[in-house]
Amino acid sequence: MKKLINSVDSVVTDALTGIAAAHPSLRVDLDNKIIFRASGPRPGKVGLVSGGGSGHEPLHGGFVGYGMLDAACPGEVFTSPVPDQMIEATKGVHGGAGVLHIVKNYTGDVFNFEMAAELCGDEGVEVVSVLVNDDVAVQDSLYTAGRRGTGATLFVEKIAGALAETGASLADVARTGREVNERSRSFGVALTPCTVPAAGKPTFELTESEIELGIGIHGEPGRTRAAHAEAREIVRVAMDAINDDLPLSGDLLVLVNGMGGTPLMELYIAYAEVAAYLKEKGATAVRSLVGNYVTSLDMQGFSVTTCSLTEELTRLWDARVETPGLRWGR
Amino acid sequence: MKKLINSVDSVVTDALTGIAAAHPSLRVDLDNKIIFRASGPRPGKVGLVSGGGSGHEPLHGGFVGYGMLDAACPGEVFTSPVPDQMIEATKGVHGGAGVLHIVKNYTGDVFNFEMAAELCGDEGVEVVSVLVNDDVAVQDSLYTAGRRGTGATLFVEKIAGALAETGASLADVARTGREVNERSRSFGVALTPCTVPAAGKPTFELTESEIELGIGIHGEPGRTRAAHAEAREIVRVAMDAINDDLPLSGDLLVLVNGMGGTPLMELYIAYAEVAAYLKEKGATAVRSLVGNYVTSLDMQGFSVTTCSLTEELTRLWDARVETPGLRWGR
Amino acid sequence: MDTSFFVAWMEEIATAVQAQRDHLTQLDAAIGDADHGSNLDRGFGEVRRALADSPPETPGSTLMLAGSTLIRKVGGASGPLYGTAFRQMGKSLGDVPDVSLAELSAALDAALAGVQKLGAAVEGDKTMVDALAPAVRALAQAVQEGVKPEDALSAVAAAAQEGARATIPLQARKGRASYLGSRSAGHEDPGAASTALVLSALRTAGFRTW
Amino acid sequence: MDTSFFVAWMEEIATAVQAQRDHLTQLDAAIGDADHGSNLDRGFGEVRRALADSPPETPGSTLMLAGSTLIRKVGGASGPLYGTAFRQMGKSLGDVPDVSLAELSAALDAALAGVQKLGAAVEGDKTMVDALAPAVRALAQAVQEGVKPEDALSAVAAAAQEGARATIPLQARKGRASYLGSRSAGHEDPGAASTALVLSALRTAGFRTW
Ligand SMILES: Nc1ncnc2c1ncn2[C@@H]1O[C@H](COP(=O)(O)OP(=O)(O)O)[C@@H](O)[C@H]1O
Ligand SMILES: Nc1ncnc2c1ncn2[C@@H]1O[C@H](COP(=O)(O)OP(=O)(O)O)[C@@H](O)[C@H]1O
Ligand SMILES: [Mg+2]
Ligand SMILES: [Mg+2]
Ligand SMILES: [Mg+2]
Ligand SMILES: [Mg+2]
Repeated sequence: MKKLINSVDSVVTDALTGIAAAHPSLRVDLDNKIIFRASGPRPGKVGLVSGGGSGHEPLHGGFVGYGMLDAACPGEVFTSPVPDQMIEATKGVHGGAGVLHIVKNYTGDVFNFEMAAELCGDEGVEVVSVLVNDDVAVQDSLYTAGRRGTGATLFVEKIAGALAETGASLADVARTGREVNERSRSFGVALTPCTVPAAGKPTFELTESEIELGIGIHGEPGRTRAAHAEAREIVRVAMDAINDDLPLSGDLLVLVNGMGGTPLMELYIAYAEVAAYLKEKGATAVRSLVGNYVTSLDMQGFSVTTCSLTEELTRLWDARVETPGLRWGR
Repeated sequence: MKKLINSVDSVVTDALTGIAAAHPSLRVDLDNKIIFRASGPRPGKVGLVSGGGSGHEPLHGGFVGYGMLDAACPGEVFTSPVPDQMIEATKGVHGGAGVLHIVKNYTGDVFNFEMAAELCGDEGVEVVSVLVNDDVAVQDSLYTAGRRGTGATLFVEKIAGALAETGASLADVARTGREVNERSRSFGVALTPCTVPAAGKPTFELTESEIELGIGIHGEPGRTRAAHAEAREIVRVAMDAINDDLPLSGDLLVLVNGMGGTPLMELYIAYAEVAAYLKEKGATAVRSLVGNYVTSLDMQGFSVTTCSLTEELTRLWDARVETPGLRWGR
Repeated sequence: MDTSFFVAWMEEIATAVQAQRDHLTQLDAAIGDADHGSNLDRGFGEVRRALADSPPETPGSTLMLAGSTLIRKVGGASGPLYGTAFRQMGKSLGDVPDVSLAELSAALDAALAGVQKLGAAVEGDKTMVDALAPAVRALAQAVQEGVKPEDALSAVAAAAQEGARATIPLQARKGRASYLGSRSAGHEDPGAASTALVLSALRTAGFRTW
Repeated sequence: MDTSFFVAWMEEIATAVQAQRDHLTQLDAAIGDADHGSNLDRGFGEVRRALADSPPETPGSTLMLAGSTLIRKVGGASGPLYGTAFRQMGKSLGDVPDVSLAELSAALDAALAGVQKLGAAVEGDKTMVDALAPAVRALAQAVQEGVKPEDALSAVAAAAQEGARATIPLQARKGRASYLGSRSAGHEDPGAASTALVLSALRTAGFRTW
């Protein structure tokens, strides 16, 4: 393992130190490992807190700022954060209008956010959670821990965040967050594994001619291993999986997301195939993002996330956002 | 080699197709391989054209838009574009005030841009070139092709682009572009090689315990091979090389740039060390960027670029920019 | 079994988990996300520190402190699960200064109930429950049969180890490994493996303090 | 040497470069950026197409078209350099329908001058000049000694190959390889290697058309 780190044990703290130094718009609580907006909570605005294991940067810390999150809680690499962090974060962003927890559906994240929400409730801070579970590679059944939360997390954070800025109520912000999740689907593919610093070696092994289909964002192998193929074919597998679950039509928001080690050039090649696929189906990507947004350390691969837009969701997507990872609008 | 591509020969065209599909703000001329602003040339504004080999995305196509470039010419992977492209691009952005060519100092780029500039001059379009050569790993002497242009290209494109938007003359835009270059220095480090699609295998070999110091952005090995070390030490080597060439002091603009395959988390770890180093020297990064901006395909590694700011340069850096790769201001 | 026994238990767990850290992480790499060893090592290291910083007065408060520390420091699925397990044991023991085998049995029963309430896993789902549940049964039986404490704890350890090994052929239905579907079969569940370590440490603690 | 000879030359180059594409790219990977083979393969493929599309009437126009095509299609350092070389040869040949060995020698001299004017490389800088310059000298000598055309072209090829091989120990002072400093020594220069292919194709073209 060759990484640009000081030590396996200090990766999260060292990265937070760098984030603090790089972004005057953020305030980093190094003791509690929380990334806040430097401006503090805005009275009357619903606070948005998300978090999860580290290693997915820019998610979530890179999405703290106007129009998105109020705070992010990074755990150790691929390990959900702990309730203490979430409680501190929740109290720190509470502006009197309650706090929304945006939780990716993983057993650990769910357990820890639930505990935190309960304890915050005891202390008089109203907390509502939105669970993100967009990954169609996992069947949501009694035989699994349910669908994983992946790329749609960014959509929920952006759109719920935009609504919160308008002064909407906690119930409304949560309802819209859930609506975004329900309208979103994802599928991921790995060309290579990633290496968790503490593990020191790749999470799985693949030959030069194999890929993993239906991966999550924690370096786990996918549902099936397949032969490497042209971008066109790989994208088709991903898009078919999404389309089989929720037929693609109308106006879409589309994310072609890199897993951390994929060159942007290849992501654009994949996006071209996604656009061609959508055309076939009569759907249109009226909004899109191509880049590394929800990553798995140094993994090479990509995921596609689609969200079926409404007029309101489009307006909220377009609304001003000012975070290290996403920035647009005025 | 395992890449998300359709074929080795179509990577540039396929990526351009994706860029065209993803960014309505851009117009992509697929035949000539040029990325233009969709809005066309603005009468009276100096046009900015840059370009170079592909494989450095988002450079340059991702920097086309308000406040930066008017057009970008991507060549084949790591191969400078051809004069025809540059001539088309130059004519296409000419708004009557002349055109600035921003050229990274590589033999091929220089040759091809020179030929294009000469032919454009023949056709009555005034062209001035700014040569970027910021890489301190190469000695600028009779015994080399001169210093390479690397991370500072982004600074020149942003700052010259901001000045051009104000209606400044070609001579002024060029002068400011050169000033940025003269005030900038870079140094790059590779943890792994990259794989050029047409070559099909990594450009060099490194063991688990070796790194390359003083690399460029084309997958070439560096000036020296060294033992892998902590981020702190590696950053110190890079910063010392910069500081020995142009002592660091005062207000700086700092880019910690990923080579394409480095997780953002590691870039922030490196940034923390850069900030600590600057503090030691009594200098401050008053503006910074951390991320993948000037890449070498899937290489793992990073580069640091510093630019000693003036008030005017800071103002131009802060000015509104709206491109796929950089966006801020109002 | 007095407070020093339970403190010794925590120390033995910390030692065993540290020694098996990479092994646990590699088990997790195969069907999870490669962090189980570092999660528990970090967690039980913190437990050891917490117990040294504020030495507990009863067996129950030892386990409550351990559980809260795990919840506060570990994260992931295993932090809340192990944390809950120890806290439920602690609650079950109450203030008793010296714990009988029957009381320990009831406490382990409470631990299992807590884990199942939180995680909703049943035996056969390929989780830590597959190591914990048979261990709980083994202790209950030992109590009923009135065997010596040493032998009872040996039976607990053996049952947990056997339960962990038996997860190998199973297909996971809870936690991250469930994402793999049938590909999760053929690998030992990391949480079951760590539970076997935790329960084997109970016996080692006995050897050390008795 | 008439137009068909020069068209045959271009075809022979295209064939040789295609066959050696990966070899040239690997030479470039060692001290450059791993594109020389694909650059030239793309370029001479285009030259072949251009000549088929608009068959030239004179040796000079054959080389002018080849040179312009290389400049228009290749990019990098080698596109303008090879393009300039062929264009300068073309200019030097003018309208003559049948080129004598002496005229060819003057044309190659013009090619070298063009390359050196553009690239400012001298012999020993580890560039294509190290293959081209000795070949130019060999042809001049052959013309002076009045040897048969076949032998003259063989001497050209041999001198270029020898020149290319002699770049191996050199430290590069021009082009990308110069960035490597002393690490560029020990590798053959890709442009010198391709120049040897280009000039060897001259001889093959002779065998084919004579
Ligand atoms: N719902 C559940 N019930 C019981 N145990 C579970 C459950 N989900 C996960 N586990 C246990 O947790 C272990 C994984 O722990 P760990 O790797 O530390 O957390 P994470 O899965 O969050 O990375 C699994 O091997 C399994 O034994
Ligand atoms: N200044 C120069 N003069 C002569 N030849 C040069 C010069 N610079 C580079 N070359 C030649 O060009 C070759 C590299 O060509 P190529 O790889 O196609 O272009 P690039 O270096 O732009 O990738 C070198 O091996 C060398 O022979
Ligand atoms: Mg985990
Ligand atoms: Mg090149
Ligand atoms: Mg795990
Ligand atoms: Mg080259």
